[in-house]
Amino acid sequence: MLKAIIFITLKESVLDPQGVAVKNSLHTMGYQTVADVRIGKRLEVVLDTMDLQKAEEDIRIMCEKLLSNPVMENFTFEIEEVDESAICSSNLSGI
Amino acid sequence: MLKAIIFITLKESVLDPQGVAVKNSLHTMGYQTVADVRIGKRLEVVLDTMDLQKAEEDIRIMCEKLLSNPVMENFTFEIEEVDESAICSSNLSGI
Amino acid sequence: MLHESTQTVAQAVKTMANEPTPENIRDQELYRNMGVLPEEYDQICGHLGRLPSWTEVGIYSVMWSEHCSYKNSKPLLRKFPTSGPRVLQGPGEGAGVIDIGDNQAVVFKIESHNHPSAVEPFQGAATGVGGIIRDVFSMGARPVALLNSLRFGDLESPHVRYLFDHAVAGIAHYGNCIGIPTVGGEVVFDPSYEGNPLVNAMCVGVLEHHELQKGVATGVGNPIIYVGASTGRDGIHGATFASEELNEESEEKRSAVQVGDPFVEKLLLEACIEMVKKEMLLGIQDMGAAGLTCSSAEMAAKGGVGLEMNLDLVPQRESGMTPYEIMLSESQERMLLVVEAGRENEVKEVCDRWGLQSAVVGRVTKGNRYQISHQGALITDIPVNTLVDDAPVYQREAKEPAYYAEFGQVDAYEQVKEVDPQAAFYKILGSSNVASKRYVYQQYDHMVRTSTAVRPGSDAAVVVIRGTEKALAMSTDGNGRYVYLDPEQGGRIAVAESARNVVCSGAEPLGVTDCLNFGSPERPEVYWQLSKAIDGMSEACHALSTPVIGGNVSLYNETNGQPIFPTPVVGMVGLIQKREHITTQAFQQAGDLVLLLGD
Amino acid sequence: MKVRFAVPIFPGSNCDWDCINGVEDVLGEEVQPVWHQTSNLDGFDAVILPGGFSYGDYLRAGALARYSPVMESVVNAANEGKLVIGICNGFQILQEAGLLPGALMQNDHLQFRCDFTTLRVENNQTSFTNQYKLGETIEIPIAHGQGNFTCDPSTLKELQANNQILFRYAGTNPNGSLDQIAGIMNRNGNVLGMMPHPERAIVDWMGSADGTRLFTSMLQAWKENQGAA
Ligand SMILES: Nc1ncnc2c1ncn2[C@@H]1O[C@H](COP(=O)(O)OP(=O)(O)O)[C@@H](O)[C@H]1O
Repeated sequence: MLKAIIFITLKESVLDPQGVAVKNSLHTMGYQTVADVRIGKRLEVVLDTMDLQKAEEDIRIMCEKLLSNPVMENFTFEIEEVDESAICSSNLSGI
Repeated sequence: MLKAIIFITLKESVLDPQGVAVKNSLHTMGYQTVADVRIGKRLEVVLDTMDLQKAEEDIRIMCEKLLSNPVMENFTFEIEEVDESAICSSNLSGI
Repeated sequence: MLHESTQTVAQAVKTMANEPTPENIRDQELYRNMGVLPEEYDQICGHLGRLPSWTEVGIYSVMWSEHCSYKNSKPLLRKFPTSGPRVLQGPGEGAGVIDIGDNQAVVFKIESHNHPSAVEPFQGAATGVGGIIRDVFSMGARPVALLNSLRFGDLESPHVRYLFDHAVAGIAHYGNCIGIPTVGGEVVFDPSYEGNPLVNAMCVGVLEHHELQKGVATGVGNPIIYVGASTGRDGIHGATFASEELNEESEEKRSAVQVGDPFVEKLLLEACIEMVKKEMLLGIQDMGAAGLTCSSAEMAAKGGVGLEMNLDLVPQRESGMTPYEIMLSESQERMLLVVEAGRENEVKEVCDRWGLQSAVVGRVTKGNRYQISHQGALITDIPVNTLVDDAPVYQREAKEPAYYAEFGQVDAYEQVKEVDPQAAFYKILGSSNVASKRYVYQQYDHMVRTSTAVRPGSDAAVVVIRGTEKALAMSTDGNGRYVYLDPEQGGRIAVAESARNVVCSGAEPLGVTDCLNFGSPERPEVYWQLSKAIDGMSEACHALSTPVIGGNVSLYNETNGQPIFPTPVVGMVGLIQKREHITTQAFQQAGDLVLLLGD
Repeated sequence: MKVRFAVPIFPGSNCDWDCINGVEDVLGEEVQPVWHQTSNLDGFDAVILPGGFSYGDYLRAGALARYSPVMESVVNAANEGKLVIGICNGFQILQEAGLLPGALMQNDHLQFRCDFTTLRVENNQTSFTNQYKLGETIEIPIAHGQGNFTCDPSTLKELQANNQILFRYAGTNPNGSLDQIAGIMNRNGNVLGMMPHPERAIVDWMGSADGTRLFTSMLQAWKENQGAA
């Protein structure tokens, strides 16, 4: 099995209202050194395959087409090998 | 300046409905090999300090107190050194 | 106009580094990139008495875009009845205003956000809602309800489902978060909207007569105050974008999507209403399409004054923004105020308490010059009235499309006489257009503010006015297919349907706001549809005594050369004098008589 | 004497005035908005944390509001035994502040959901439900995107064993909540958190007036308490 760890971040010039709100709260809590907060996503996608090259291709397309919106987000990913137990037990049966 | 990259993930025992929905969409798109999807957060917190040890302490407390909810989430983080330009220009002034 | 012009020829202004020089712009016709035509460019040179700078061309291009100037639709819009004994404010301000007695008035307006929603449906739809809410509270009103009107392609297509789901979620997100109930609307699916969905949002507010505000700058020396979110590189050229058809390039142009922040808008709303109640404002206008440019220029032109602004004082979210970018940014959740000199601190105090930033960015001046400076240099010097009053107006060619005559020959009965009524009935019930829209409205908080007496699912929504016996009924309606088949008749039908929905809720219709969603007016057939539809709507509005007190025109709704169905959407509001007059759609009890009215 | 209710207003609260108007219209008691920067609630007998999107619901619903100055005094009020109710976003804030157990996750269907729901009153021996019948079903609206109650198994057992679950969804579960939970109380019985909005069901034209008795229950409890003291 392969596991892709995907990071999706907002493009630089896109407003991150959530990040701004969290920064302000951290200031209120006394962390005045916090200069910036940006919030993005981290996805784990487990693939039932061992074909690394195909997996890379697939993940790239998934990112472009579904997981991120290229108009406002960027993505990067890394792929690693994992064993069965990587599938998180709690998600085994669908909803 | 220091930048903390923080990952917040749902605990294994917690069902991730969003992850399941994304998995189903990927199946519909034809990616049958997708065995599991889990969705978490990736935060960047830039600190205006060079004191690594203090930064680590602070970030840990921020994570425990605010950034994650221990009832359902875990966190990890790494801290790196960055220069001024790391402050995403787009968040320069508060709201 | 009695402008006391101090100069006839604009002062020379600075060309920024990295910007084309005025000569380059002229020689290489660079103005075309911003949608400015050669004859329009010549007019600009005439108004300035010299060649315009890059920023100045940008300013003219957005002010003279269809979205801001209605240059293609103005002559047609004049046909609408816009006045009546109860109209306190007709078209021309953020929203129209109608008297509802007891010194109260209702404020409402509908607005499209079609093109942004095609590119980023969640944010596009959300910011559409945010924009229309600002239009209403910039009139001094407390927003009390939201409605929307949506058109998407066939739900079989995954991309359409994506657009639909995300647009609905975006509308829900903004309205739910800011705490204004979304009480009604409509959704229609048809292949003609496949690549160009329609997202129209309407907001209704209530005010006391003396609270009515205007977007006008008055009083030489008075400060211009910027309030709300910082300016970033969001949606630059959105107004021009909204006036062009969608194509592959649009995605590129829309480099920075506008992201809405309903949380900040909630703070902005409360702060502005507080300033209205405290009678602090002389003028207030939302920075919507074409942002700082449109709001400041319109306020000055309306006030018959000039204006000077220093862009260094504008709160900025990103470093290194050029004047062009600052002037044209469409960052959300921003408002421009004019107050009496000396009251700057009162504004700051209110804003500080709500956690909002505010900054004095300029002053009202004598004359008619629109003078903008940046880092110590004058970068714009324009006679402000030429931006607003002298926008070009085009009488387009209208031509009856071939299909219209063709369809006229068809015997409709012949077409359906073989159809099995029972099978047809099931087919109709099973269609997505007739199906319950619960999937949509259960995502909207339609009860917040605890005033919603008739929730989505009936003919019109009803919202009670606290402290009185009165209530307001409201509805949005339109049928692109009817208008396509017969624009004039379809136009009448749209108004009549809305009026019926309002009347069936127990209300007397008060007035109309409309959103005209059409293809490119440069196509004679489309222009004909537009013109005929307006004829029909005007006639119905006259007949029903429901003046059009505001609206919005969205043209160039096409994908790859295919126009959408011509889709005027009518938003109507009616007044219910007593709560006990509220009626709903449902049968009440067994044994009740069922009557059929009309023919 | 009248009960004095405080309704804290956070930036982004939007059911604040619904609660204030509701208490005024239905109970005729004293009620006052309290700005989130106030850190003293000594003059009040009870607190209603209203619904809405405090701080935009950014990060997690309720997470940022929890650090507003007013929350310190809400925690104090709760510890002093005053009645505290958190509705919707108020519930989320109470959990983030540690006054109630568990967490409220995103609805299992991922959508915001606004609708009337049927609740079953699971315990009527409390300061919040003494005017209801045990097992009675009532109609109260919900409006939330994150109302999916979750907690670890031992916490759930405790909630069940101590009768701390006051309301369950009696019809379809609208959000995936564990054990159909719609509202829970703390161990002491003076802090209630619930996702449904009782203040949206206090007059018939709203579609239901079943929420009224939640407020009259509080009034009753307060009076008894005054009598006892
Ligand atoms: N986009 C929407 N937003 C909110 N409510 C909607 C929306 N679409 C439909 N509704 C509600 O669903 C109900 C039925 O809508 P619709 O099928 O268009 O009926 P009608 O033909 O009576 O207008 C109406 O009460 C309407 O307000």
